[in-house]
Amino acid sequence: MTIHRVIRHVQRYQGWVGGGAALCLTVGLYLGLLGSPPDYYQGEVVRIMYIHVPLAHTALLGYTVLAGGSAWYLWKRDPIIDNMCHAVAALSACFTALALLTGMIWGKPTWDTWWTWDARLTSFTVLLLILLGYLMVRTVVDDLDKAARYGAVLAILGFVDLPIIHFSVEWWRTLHQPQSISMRGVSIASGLLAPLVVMSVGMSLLFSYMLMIRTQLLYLNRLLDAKKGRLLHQFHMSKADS
Amino acid sequence: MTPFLKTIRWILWKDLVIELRCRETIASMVFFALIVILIFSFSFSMDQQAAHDVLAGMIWVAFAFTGMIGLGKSFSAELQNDCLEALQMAPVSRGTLYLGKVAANFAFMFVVEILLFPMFVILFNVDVVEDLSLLLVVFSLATAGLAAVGTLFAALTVHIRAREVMLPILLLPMVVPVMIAAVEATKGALNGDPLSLYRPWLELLAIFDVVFTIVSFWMFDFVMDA
Amino acid sequence: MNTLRMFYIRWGVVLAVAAGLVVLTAHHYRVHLASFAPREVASESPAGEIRVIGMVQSGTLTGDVSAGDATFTLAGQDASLPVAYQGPPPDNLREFKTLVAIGTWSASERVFQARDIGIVPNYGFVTGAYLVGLLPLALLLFTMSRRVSLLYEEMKASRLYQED
Amino acid sequence: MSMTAISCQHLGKAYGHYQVLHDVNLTLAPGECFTLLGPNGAGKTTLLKILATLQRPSEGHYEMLGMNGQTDRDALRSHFVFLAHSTHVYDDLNARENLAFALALRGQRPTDHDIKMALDRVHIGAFAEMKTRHYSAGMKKRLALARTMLARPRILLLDEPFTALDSDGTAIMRDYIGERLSDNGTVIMATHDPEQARPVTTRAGRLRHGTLQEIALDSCVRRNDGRDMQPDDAFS
Repeated sequence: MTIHRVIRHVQRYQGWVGGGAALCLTVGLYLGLLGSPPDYYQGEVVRIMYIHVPLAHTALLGYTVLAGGSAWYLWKRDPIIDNMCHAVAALSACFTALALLTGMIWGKPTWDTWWTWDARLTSFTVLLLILLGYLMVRTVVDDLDKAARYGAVLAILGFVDLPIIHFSVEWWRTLHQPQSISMRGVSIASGLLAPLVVMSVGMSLLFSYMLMIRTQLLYLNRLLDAKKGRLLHQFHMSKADS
Repeated sequence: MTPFLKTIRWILWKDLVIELRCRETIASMVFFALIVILIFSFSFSMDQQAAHDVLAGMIWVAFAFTGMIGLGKSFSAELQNDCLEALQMAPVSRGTLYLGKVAANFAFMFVVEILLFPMFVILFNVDVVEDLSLLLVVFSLATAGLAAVGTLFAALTVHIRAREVMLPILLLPMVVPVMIAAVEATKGALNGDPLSLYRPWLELLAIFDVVFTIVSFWMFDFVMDA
Repeated sequence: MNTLRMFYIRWGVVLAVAAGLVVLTAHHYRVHLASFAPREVASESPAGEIRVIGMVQSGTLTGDVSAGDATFTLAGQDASLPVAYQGPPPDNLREFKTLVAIGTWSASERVFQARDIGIVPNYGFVTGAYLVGLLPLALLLFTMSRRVSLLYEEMKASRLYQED
Repeated sequence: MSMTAISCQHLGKAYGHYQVLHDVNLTLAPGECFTLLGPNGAGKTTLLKILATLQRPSEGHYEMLGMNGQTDRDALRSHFVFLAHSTHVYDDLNARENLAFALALRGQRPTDHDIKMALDRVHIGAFAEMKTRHYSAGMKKRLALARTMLARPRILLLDEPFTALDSDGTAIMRDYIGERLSDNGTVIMATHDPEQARPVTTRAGRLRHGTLQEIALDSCVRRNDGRDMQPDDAFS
């Protein structure tokens, strides 16, 4: 039995990606927690930014990969691409949820509220709902091929919708609550920028590494399933011959 | 008439004839909406001014959920005697089937909205003296948006378990822009604001309609075709 | 090499690095960023540069704040501390404000010589955010990798797959 | 025109765990009627659904009238009719409307006379204006047959064409199949009742656990020795 070409590549390179992620995250955490000065206005709380912003960036990156992968799947119909999309969706949902949670924790000391219907938070919530819908479709559809197609269609539609959602929510917010709570852009001094960049790169690498692992997981599950199916078939055939 | 338009017309004709014979979909949508109105009036004990303020929101909550019923039925009705299979084997492009179904769904939802709007106005004692034609434009644009995405998702959920639950779960997050724009524009039209104030919302609705009709038109291929 | 053993070795290294980072951070905050209450300063007289948390008592703020030269009293729960500030013009210095004064305690003059004023750090939120952000990811990654290793073992055992 | 009407190469279909079809090869010329036999769950309907473009094979490919079954689907669809187990009629339309709609989707516009002729031929002309909700199963099957007649396909895919039909209906169905064959049409018919299919069958095959084996036609008669024939042991 052979392993898919893509999985072979993943096996070869995953160590490098994982190592890079570990290195970047270690350096990033060191810089973020110890090596950078506190912010002039926000003080120590600004350190939450170094975990929150990379999580959010990575979630968006993941969604872009999901939409691209879905289009690719509809074109090529290669199950391995579908495995990749399925893996990306679960991870993106995870990163989106964590970005929302860390955002809430950051919001409490800075805005003095856990939640506000601000444009970014709202569109991230909708994004999370779309991703959860995607994952639900994948679990309730029994036929693998159908699940893959439906999921791909959903992902692409959601990707087209995302900018429209963000735009409309932002517009609606400015209409109803003219900047009562504004997201004051943190003046990014070079001391704050370095850990942010390193953490962002680290998170993207971590995402890629987790993606490689999860794609393998889904692929191997399906491979074993197929093998079991083949054994079942052979069993039937031997019974038919006897 | 081109074969393309003919097919769309035939699908619309078929759905309308069946609906006229049974009156199942529209009747259930209207009754459901009446119950929603009833529950609204219990939940918020409103004077006329308060009702006026939240009327647009209530209207669109009711429309969205009744629309969900109509959309769900549009494809589950095709499951009797596996008629959906016959549609799938029809030698026309999937997009044609999609547009035919969108037309039928739009017709049902729009008729229900026209029936329900006066009830909202009467039951909540709201004075509506303003130009109703603009309101019709708002309704039709927003309904087109709901129907464009909803038809695709109805086709997508028709074969999966728990489709009655899955359709709103998938559809509602996607149509957030439609809901926002529809509520804002309806509010503007009901208040008799100058058009320039809520014109951007109408434009947003129009953009949404165009974008999602085109995208769904392409995507319907992958939903319907094995 | 056994896939599963490799897996545990890898995660051992990750855990060690993580533990090292935690210890380093905790140490850093304890040594450099530990703060005192006014009562502790008065009674213990710690040497070197320290941080004191307290509220600016009303009516005690004198001097020219905008020029970066002021004296005030920092009140804790049951004691207060006279502070003389000299440094860049502070943003946060006003009455009834809880803040951090950074400087040295001169036990002879019974005055805290502050060179900087900071806002009260909120380590709870920071710690919470990092734990919430990183722990689930680590747990997810751990379970996934473990499952993949087990699957490879299963495939090897059933001779479905030969490694190159 | 090519001499093969249908050709399948190495068709396979798996639903997750279970391999339903395995390496199915089949070539049919115009004028042939292939009868697919086999026990329940052998994959007969799956094979027909793949040929009817309702499902995608997981392995292999097939051609009909020289058109690829995966890439030229839209063109292919106007050349065959799949008479499935379910009848594809709308319960709330009457027979005439059902026919008009189904044929309109195929781009055909039969006249009222054509429709009346077809309904008369399957002996339900008297019920043309009745909602098909009130039809019996056999009548719906006849209506589906009338639809097939009007569509005049070059390839007929039949799934259990004789179930629900009485002897009169069976005769009409067989007549129609014979007519298509003499008109150089091609028929694939799945059934577990070889006796009824035998008069029109030119070739036969047996699906078992997803594998297709062609069998000699004679064996259809040979085993007919009076005792009840079990579908499963029909040709073993």
